[in-house]
Amino acid sequence: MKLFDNLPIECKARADYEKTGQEWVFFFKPGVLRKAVQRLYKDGWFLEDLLALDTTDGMLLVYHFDKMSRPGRVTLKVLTSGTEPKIPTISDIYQGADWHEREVYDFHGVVFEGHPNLIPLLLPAEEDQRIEPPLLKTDKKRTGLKNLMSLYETEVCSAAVEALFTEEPAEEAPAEG
Amino acid sequence: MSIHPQLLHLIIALIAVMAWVGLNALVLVYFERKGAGFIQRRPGPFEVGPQGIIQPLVDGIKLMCKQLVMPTGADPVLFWTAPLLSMTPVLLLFLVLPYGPWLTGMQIDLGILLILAFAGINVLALLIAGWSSNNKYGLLGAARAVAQSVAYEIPLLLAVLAVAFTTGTLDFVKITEGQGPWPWQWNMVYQPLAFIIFIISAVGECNRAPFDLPEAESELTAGFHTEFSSMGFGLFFMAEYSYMVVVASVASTLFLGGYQGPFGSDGWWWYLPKVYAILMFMIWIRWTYPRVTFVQLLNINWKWLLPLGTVNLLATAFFMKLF
Amino acid sequence: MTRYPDPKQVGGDFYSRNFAKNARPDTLILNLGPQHPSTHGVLRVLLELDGEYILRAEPVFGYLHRMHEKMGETKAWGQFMPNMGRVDYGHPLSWNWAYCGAVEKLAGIEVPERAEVIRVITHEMNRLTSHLLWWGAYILDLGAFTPIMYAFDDREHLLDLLQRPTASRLTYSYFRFGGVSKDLDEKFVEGTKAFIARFRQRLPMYKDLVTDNIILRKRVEDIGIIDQDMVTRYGATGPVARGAGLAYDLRVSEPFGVYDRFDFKVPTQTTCCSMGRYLVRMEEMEQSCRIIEQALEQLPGAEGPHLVKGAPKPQAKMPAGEAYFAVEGGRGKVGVYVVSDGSKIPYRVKLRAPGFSNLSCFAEACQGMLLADAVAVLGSLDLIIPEIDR
Amino acid sequence: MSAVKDIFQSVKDLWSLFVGLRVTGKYFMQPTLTVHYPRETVDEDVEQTYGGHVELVPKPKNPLKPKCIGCMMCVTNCPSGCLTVVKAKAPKPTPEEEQAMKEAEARGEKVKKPKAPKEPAKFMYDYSLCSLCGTCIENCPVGSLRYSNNIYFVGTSRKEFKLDLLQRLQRQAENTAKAAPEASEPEQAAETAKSEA
Repeated sequence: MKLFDNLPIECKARADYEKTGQEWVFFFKPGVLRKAVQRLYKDGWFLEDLLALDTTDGMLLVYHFDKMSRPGRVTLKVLTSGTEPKIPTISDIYQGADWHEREVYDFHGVVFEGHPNLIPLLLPAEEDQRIEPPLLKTDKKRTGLKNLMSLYETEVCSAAVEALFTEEPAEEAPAEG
Repeated sequence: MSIHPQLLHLIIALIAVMAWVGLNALVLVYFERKGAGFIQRRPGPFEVGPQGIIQPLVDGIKLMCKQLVMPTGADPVLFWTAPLLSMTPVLLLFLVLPYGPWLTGMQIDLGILLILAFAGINVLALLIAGWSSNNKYGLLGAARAVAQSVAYEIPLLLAVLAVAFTTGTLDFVKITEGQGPWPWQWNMVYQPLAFIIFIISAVGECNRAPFDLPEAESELTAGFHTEFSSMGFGLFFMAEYSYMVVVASVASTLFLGGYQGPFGSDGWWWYLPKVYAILMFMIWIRWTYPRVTFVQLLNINWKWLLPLGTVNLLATAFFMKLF
Repeated sequence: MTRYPDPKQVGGDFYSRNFAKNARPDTLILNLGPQHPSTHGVLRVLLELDGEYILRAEPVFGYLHRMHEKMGETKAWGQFMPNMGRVDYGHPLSWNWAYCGAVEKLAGIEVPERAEVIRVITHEMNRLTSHLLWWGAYILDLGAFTPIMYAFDDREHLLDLLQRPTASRLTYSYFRFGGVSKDLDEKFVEGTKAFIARFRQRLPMYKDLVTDNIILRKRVEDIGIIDQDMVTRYGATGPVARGAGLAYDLRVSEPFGVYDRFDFKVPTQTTCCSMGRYLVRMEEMEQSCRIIEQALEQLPGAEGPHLVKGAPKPQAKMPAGEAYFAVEGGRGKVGVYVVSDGSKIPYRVKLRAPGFSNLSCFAEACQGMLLADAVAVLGSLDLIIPEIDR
Repeated sequence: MSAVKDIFQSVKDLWSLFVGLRVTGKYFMQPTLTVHYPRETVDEDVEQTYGGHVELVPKPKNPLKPKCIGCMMCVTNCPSGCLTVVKAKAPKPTPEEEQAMKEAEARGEKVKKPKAPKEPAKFMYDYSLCSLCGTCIENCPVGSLRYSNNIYFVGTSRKEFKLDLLQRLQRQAENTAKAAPEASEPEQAAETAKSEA
């Protein structure tokens, strides 16, 4: 997997496909996401889905990409702020991401910067009927990334990401804005 | 006070026609539903009456009992005129149809012309219905109805004209008499192309599947009569079936020898089976084919039926001159 | 005196207003749905029409939204299983399988061989019911009423067979973590063999009545072009991708279960149009028959119980971690992504619905088409609204 | 050449219309397939494998009592919350027993309290909530639950879908007892199922 070689990768890890259904897991900073996605598009990958994960370390955006010509799944993970999640849109690269992003906006309140039409998709749309993002966890249920997933076999990994997955609780979310 | 005998005759004929139109609609609805049922391997109406035979009547009563609803923003005058305008001309059309040697409401020289003229009013009814109901589906349906009916009237006319050329008259009775009682003496044999064009255009003119675009329910929900309820819808419904009967009757008169039977056994008993055979065929194709798109519908008309009809007419004229 | 309401006050709902902002002058904005005969449930498509030509389209949905993902976060792992039958009423077993597969990956549960073969058989039979339902409904959209009855005649036979092991007729909840809930019996095997023989004879009739029909062919050929680039950009899968010439079938390209044992073809069409997608599905039905036949032959030799010993109880805890599992459903790639924090309730369940991505192609594919063609394209995408809304 | 080909293709296309008519015409002649409900019923095979609402399985020796031991496994595992089971309470001790218990207590012995019988006092089931997933059936340790094959179950109000399964079991047992002398075994089972509906 040499697709992102010149990009500033936060973390690059090889996961066990048999156990997790993913082949490669990448951590990116929000600013690098669009470049990475553009490379994926040029290489013929398609966006499977896009979801947000509400953790104590912040809002984790998970992008699943797959390729039609061969098995294997690439997961891009981007950590943003948990209180005011913001991330650049990729809906101009993958038009299919348009609805996925609106869905995440509905469910988790993540704002996609540059999205052309960020209106509710599945939840009530009228201004007076809108509801709080329903998939945000309560403080009691919310837990840290290290309790949810492992880093797998890392090849490159920044200290900030590694700190998230060490046993000692990380002081603060490192990847802001 | 004395009534002119011809007027009396006309009044009686009108009353008879009204009864006949109603009866026909009921019978046809029943046949349609039963036919659809058997084609789809289910019994069709079954519960009301033996074999569900009075189901259409009960449905009619139900329709009459329903509330008349008019949408907001609809034009009230035109909205209620439309169904009436659709139904009334049909009654006139039945007057000139020759059911038997002595069973013609009104024998006039220009019978076919009368039918073609009055059938045109239906277009107006559909247009008004669609436009006045303040519904976008209705409007689209109305636009389709106008374009379709106008287009299909032309090949219909061409096919009729071809027959009129061969017989030299526009009077139904004379055209009937011009043919013999046996199938090889019918106009269908001499004018096969005209017959085919007539049947196709007739299906188009009646807005029947596969040409039921003005009311294509998978595209326009119900087209021009989307907003009509109760008898407003009922009248459109009856008018549609009555038009079917009219075109089938005209077809059997023009092409299938009308009421003529072998060995002088002329009468409506020969006429009705022919009419109903054509109607059954129309029902059969309705439950077999998918619907065409509007562009294709007009293409069939302008690119196939119209040239073919013209060629047929010219050839007929040529041969008539020749022999 | 005006009887007509002021256009400024008509307004419409949020989406209508939002859509109308970009409308050109002298165009008609039409709401196709949510209650419309050919949108299969409660899909609504906002159309900007010039005459009958579509300038712009925007699907609006969510009328059937049930928040399955939230339900997943409130119920125990096993208790969420019945929801999987309700996401997609057309092909529920693929959702069953996707969720079970994801949890099995997460917890490392081995599935016995017999269970795998049973899964393949029932999954493929369910695919047949799904395609038959689509076929009937699609032809209904195109204005022919009869074929849906013939399709349902066959479908009823399949439902009668499937109700034996699954005890349901539509919304199956049959798969369990580590197998299936009930073994197949002898009558099921015999009945399925008889059905396949019967169905093989019915397929030519379908072809005669519908596929070869000139009206249908003229209706669906060359409309709704979705080519390979669009497929990639929108993430469309299943028959939509295969109709664009991409031989992308998870049963072959990323084999799950025991699909790698069977010999079958992945039908593709290169026309990219609605007819291509139609033909792909028709051929898929034949291929499903082949898979079922082969699987039935393998069934007696398959070892193990139908459910693994010590299968987790509904309230069991799952180890922490994440897992993604995708199967090839009737409409495309059905994916389930689960995240566990080690408790008995999932931390996050994400459902990847194929119809969601397939429908997103529609707005681009239908530009410049006729209204009637829009209906034909919508049908050819094989939409199941509950799955899109989740 | 292409013109000839075109004509040939057009003829073939038009012929497809007649092929379609032949198919529907053929089926028009064939008998209908649908089951005409009040007069006909579905095949017994289909009815017997139908998974209707949940019902209790009687004890083999006593058809009036369910196998249920009141362990509440079904209620805990049910995803829809459609089952309500109330355990049977311990019988109130008679005065003599109470006396004996007091005496035992006074003697400092272990008090023998009457035990609650392992059976449900109440087994309520709300069919309108049930998702028919079979979780309760699989998780019942004694196999006291099963799908009924009550295929013609209809109701006009929500109340009719709140079933008292214990009562239903007793009714079933009575019907079986009544029908037993006349009907043979399998018929009678089907009949009870129908009369239940």
